[in-house]
Amino acid sequence: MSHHLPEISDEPVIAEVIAHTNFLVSTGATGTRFLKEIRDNKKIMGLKCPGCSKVHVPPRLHCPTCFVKMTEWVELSGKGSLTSYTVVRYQEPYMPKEPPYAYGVIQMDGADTGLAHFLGEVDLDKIKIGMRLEPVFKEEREGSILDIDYFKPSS
Amino acid sequence: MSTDQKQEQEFIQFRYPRQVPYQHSLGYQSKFANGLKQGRILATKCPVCGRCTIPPRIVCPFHHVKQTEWVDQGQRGRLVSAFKINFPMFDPRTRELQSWETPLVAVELEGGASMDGWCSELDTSKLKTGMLLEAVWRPEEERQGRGDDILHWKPVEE
Amino acid sequence: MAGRVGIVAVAQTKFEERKDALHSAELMYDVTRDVLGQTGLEFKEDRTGIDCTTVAYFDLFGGPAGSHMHLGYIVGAYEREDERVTSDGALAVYYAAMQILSGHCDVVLLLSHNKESQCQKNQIEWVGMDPVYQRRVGIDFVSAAALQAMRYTTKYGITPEQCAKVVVKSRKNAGNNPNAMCCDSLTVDDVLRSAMLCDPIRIQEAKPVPVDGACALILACEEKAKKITDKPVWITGLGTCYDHHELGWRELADCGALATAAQRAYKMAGIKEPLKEFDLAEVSEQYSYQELLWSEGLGFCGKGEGGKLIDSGKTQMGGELPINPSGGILSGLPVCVAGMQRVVECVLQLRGEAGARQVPGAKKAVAQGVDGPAGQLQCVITLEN
Amino acid sequence: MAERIAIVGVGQTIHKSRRPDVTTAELCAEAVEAALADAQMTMKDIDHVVLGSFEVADGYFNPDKWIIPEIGAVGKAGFEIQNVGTTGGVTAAASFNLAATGMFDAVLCLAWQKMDEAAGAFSRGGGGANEYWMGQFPMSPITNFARRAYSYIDRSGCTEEHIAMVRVKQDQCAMKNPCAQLRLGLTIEKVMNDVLLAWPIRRLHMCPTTAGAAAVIVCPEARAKKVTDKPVWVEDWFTCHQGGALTMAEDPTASTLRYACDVVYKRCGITNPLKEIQAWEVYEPASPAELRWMEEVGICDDYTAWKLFEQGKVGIDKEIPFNPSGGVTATNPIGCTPVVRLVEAALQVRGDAGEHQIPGKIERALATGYGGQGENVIMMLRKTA
Repeated sequence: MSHHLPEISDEPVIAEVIAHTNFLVSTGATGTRFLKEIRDNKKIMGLKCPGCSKVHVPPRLHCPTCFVKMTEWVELSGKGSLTSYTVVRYQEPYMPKEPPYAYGVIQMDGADTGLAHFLGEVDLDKIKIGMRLEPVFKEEREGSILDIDYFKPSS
Repeated sequence: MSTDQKQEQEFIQFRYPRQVPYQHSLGYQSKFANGLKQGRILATKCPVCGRCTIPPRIVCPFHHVKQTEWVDQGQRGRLVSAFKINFPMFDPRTRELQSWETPLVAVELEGGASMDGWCSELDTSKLKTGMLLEAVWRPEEERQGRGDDILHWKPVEE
Repeated sequence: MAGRVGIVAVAQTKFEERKDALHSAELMYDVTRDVLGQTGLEFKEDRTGIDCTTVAYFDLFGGPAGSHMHLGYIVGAYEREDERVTSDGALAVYYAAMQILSGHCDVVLLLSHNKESQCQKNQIEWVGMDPVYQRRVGIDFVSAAALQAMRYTTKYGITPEQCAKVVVKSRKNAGNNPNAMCCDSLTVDDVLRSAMLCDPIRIQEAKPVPVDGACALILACEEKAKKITDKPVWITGLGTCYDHHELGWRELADCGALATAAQRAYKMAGIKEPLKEFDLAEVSEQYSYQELLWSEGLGFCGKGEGGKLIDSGKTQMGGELPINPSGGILSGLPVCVAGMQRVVECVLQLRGEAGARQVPGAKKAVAQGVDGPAGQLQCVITLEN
Repeated sequence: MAERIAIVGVGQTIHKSRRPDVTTAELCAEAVEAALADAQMTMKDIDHVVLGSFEVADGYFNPDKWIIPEIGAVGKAGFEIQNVGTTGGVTAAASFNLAATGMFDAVLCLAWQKMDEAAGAFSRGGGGANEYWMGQFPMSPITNFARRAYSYIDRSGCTEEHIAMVRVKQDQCAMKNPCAQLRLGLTIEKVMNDVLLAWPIRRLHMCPTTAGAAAVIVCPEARAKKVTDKPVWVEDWFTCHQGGALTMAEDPTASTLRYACDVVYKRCGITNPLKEIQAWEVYEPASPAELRWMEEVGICDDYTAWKLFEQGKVGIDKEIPFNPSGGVTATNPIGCTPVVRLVEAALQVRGDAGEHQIPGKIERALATGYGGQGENVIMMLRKTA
């Protein structure tokens, strides 16, 4: 072993690494039922809690308040009111649309919870909380929440 | 169709393919990376117990004193373990599944530190614990200051 | 419950946009040596030193699996009790206090570190949204906060000027804090002229990204705290609470989870009139509107009165209850470290060691940490000297 | 200890390789439902939750936020913990600490992993603090345990057949456990002819990937006695992390198990572990690891455990009832696995393990969690208070 080798630099190194992932997501029996109704029948369904009678959209298996299984499906018109919105003006690779675009929280008639989704066919400067909305479905649907293209103002 | 496949089709599943970039500052480890580029293996040495470690450490885990001394570990070492990976695994560099021909070895270096590496001897039955190995480096222009700058470890006669 | 929990030492790094020359381990090492040096404690097996290290860290910010698990030895935790909290740093303080109140440990070293410069914050936080609905449409923590801000400001008529005032106050306070990253003096107009990020949040109204830094504390049981230091700061109240995850399932304009967490902490501490009783508050406002909304949740004013509160000047330095004398998160703190650093700042204030940002004669303080989209998980810690 | 604590309810899912019928959150709810039913409690009785998952393998950032509503925990106090393989162990330790403060009536500890969704999770495994160096080699739990087993064989003189005996014993136990994932009816011959992954590790020697969740409910003494007539007392626990102190290349047999056990045995007054502990649920991610772990927990001398298998001394109704549930080579929802060990150990103490119940009185049971390259969590359970 040599002890007379030249000095090695202390210069800081930054290592560039890319993490590749490809995670699968199960929507489960409840999610599948909800998404299939949208895909096959353009219907938005909610789940009603047998305990507190609240209707949940999007659905989940258990009522968050009562922790009981919800099994009663309720069909909704899809129409609803806007409870909040925002216009996204920055870009990230995971965004399904080119900014600027708008998200809204839509409280559907007959539901006790809101659904967060895109707003479309609306002037981004003229969105108002409380405005009436209805869903616009995609022509080709794959069984995802994106089968609803966006919510547009309705009369 | 098996029941399993039927079940898979019944429920909607989808994927989120992503590539998320990270930039890691090597900080105190930088000297180690810079050394590899020049074909040298450096390790930190604990001033209390004299233990040399690779990858380099900021403190000795046993004595909790800051490691400031760097020691050249030489080019030779003794084999600790060796086996082939007989199944396809992700190549951390290319992100692709690939099979691995060369045995993966752990080497205890002359300077006392231990490190991972590949072995040039493909027949694992010829590899014995304690045998002497020597580092074979990539050409200097191909080195990136990473662990695989050492192409493989080659058994040498004693 | 076995007595009180005291904080006997605190340390923090300077917070900077990038610390490129330093490995995360070096940030941890520096703050650890600092608190150990202040107390003369070391890691010991026989209950005469540090019994346990608890680290708050978000693994995904480090990249590979278990990126922080491999750092334990750096702080001296090799073959020692060594625990984790993967939530905001304030929750780690909460948990470390529980470790002592349980009698399982007497002295706990608490650490949080984060180098936002080495990763993409938004891309990581986006994966924190539910995968089937909200994540699929691309909602991340920024747009989630914006949806909350829009609902809150619209419902209660909070004006853009009132929100902008929060930023102006934070940056001004940060000027007194040598560890703060952003201490440029801004006016309300400057803030309102900055580009819109995600309506109604403007770029200057959001936490700067990236920020690198770390902080550490040592907590001890009452008996030992008194021996270790003559200036212990006591944890008097602790509370946490989860809210709904789906944004559409909450009343975004009211922070029910924070109100509950605060009630839990205040009940324990015997606090009845927070605005009067506390001398300062360090809150976790990643966006300007949050300081106003969190003020309501913490009971400093009534529902919808956050705007009036900032207008009143009560929350400025010299006011009745200065909020974020340190400059807060809007002046630049990494996520996860942020909540723990709130507590660190309160401790400095209660020890009278806060320098130019000192609130004179501070005796009682409250620190708040948030985690998750739009403040889904809330943590409140009350402190007293 | 401020308060003595006991486990009053345990629950786990039936572990499977794939669960497309449920979301991760719904999978968690199954375990919570089971634990509540076991304790004859409802979610209203729970006032604190601690959630744990190995996020990098889950693909979520802070998944607790999404899971909270599904398990009916909105409004509860809580936080999340993640620490790779020992996640469940640290989560359990946190629930013990919280219950022991006496501030909460019932603490729910929940851990899960849905590994059928985790494709690609390990493409960066083994990185840790050494992201730069280790990341260049295709390291994985398989190569880690191949290296361990290589050195074990090298030092102990055991053969591949002995390791196959371990695997067959594990399978014989799993065959009696309805919740176990792999129940294969193995013979030594089948194991010896299995696909070789990395000598001496065969596919059957490694833990499978599992979708599963497990939960336990912990109460302070007074409450526990009201809830159940079969409380399982938590005598002691210790979380010990090697913290990246040694890599596999430096010491392929390094583990903190021996140290952690020594600490806990000393505190519990145990001098002859094999005699004083009647049930063992030890996290062995690969069948050869079980040999080394048996030595480290103090059952036999270094490098002699294989002889016990040769002599046929290990099994549910044998001298050494090691991993009667079938262990981790049968079921491994990683971050959740330590909680599965805890659930199984508690069932043994209660005498409720069914077909895989160890005959005779179980006074003490030991459960452990393992992670990374040598991290360990020890949980000691007892029948009498």
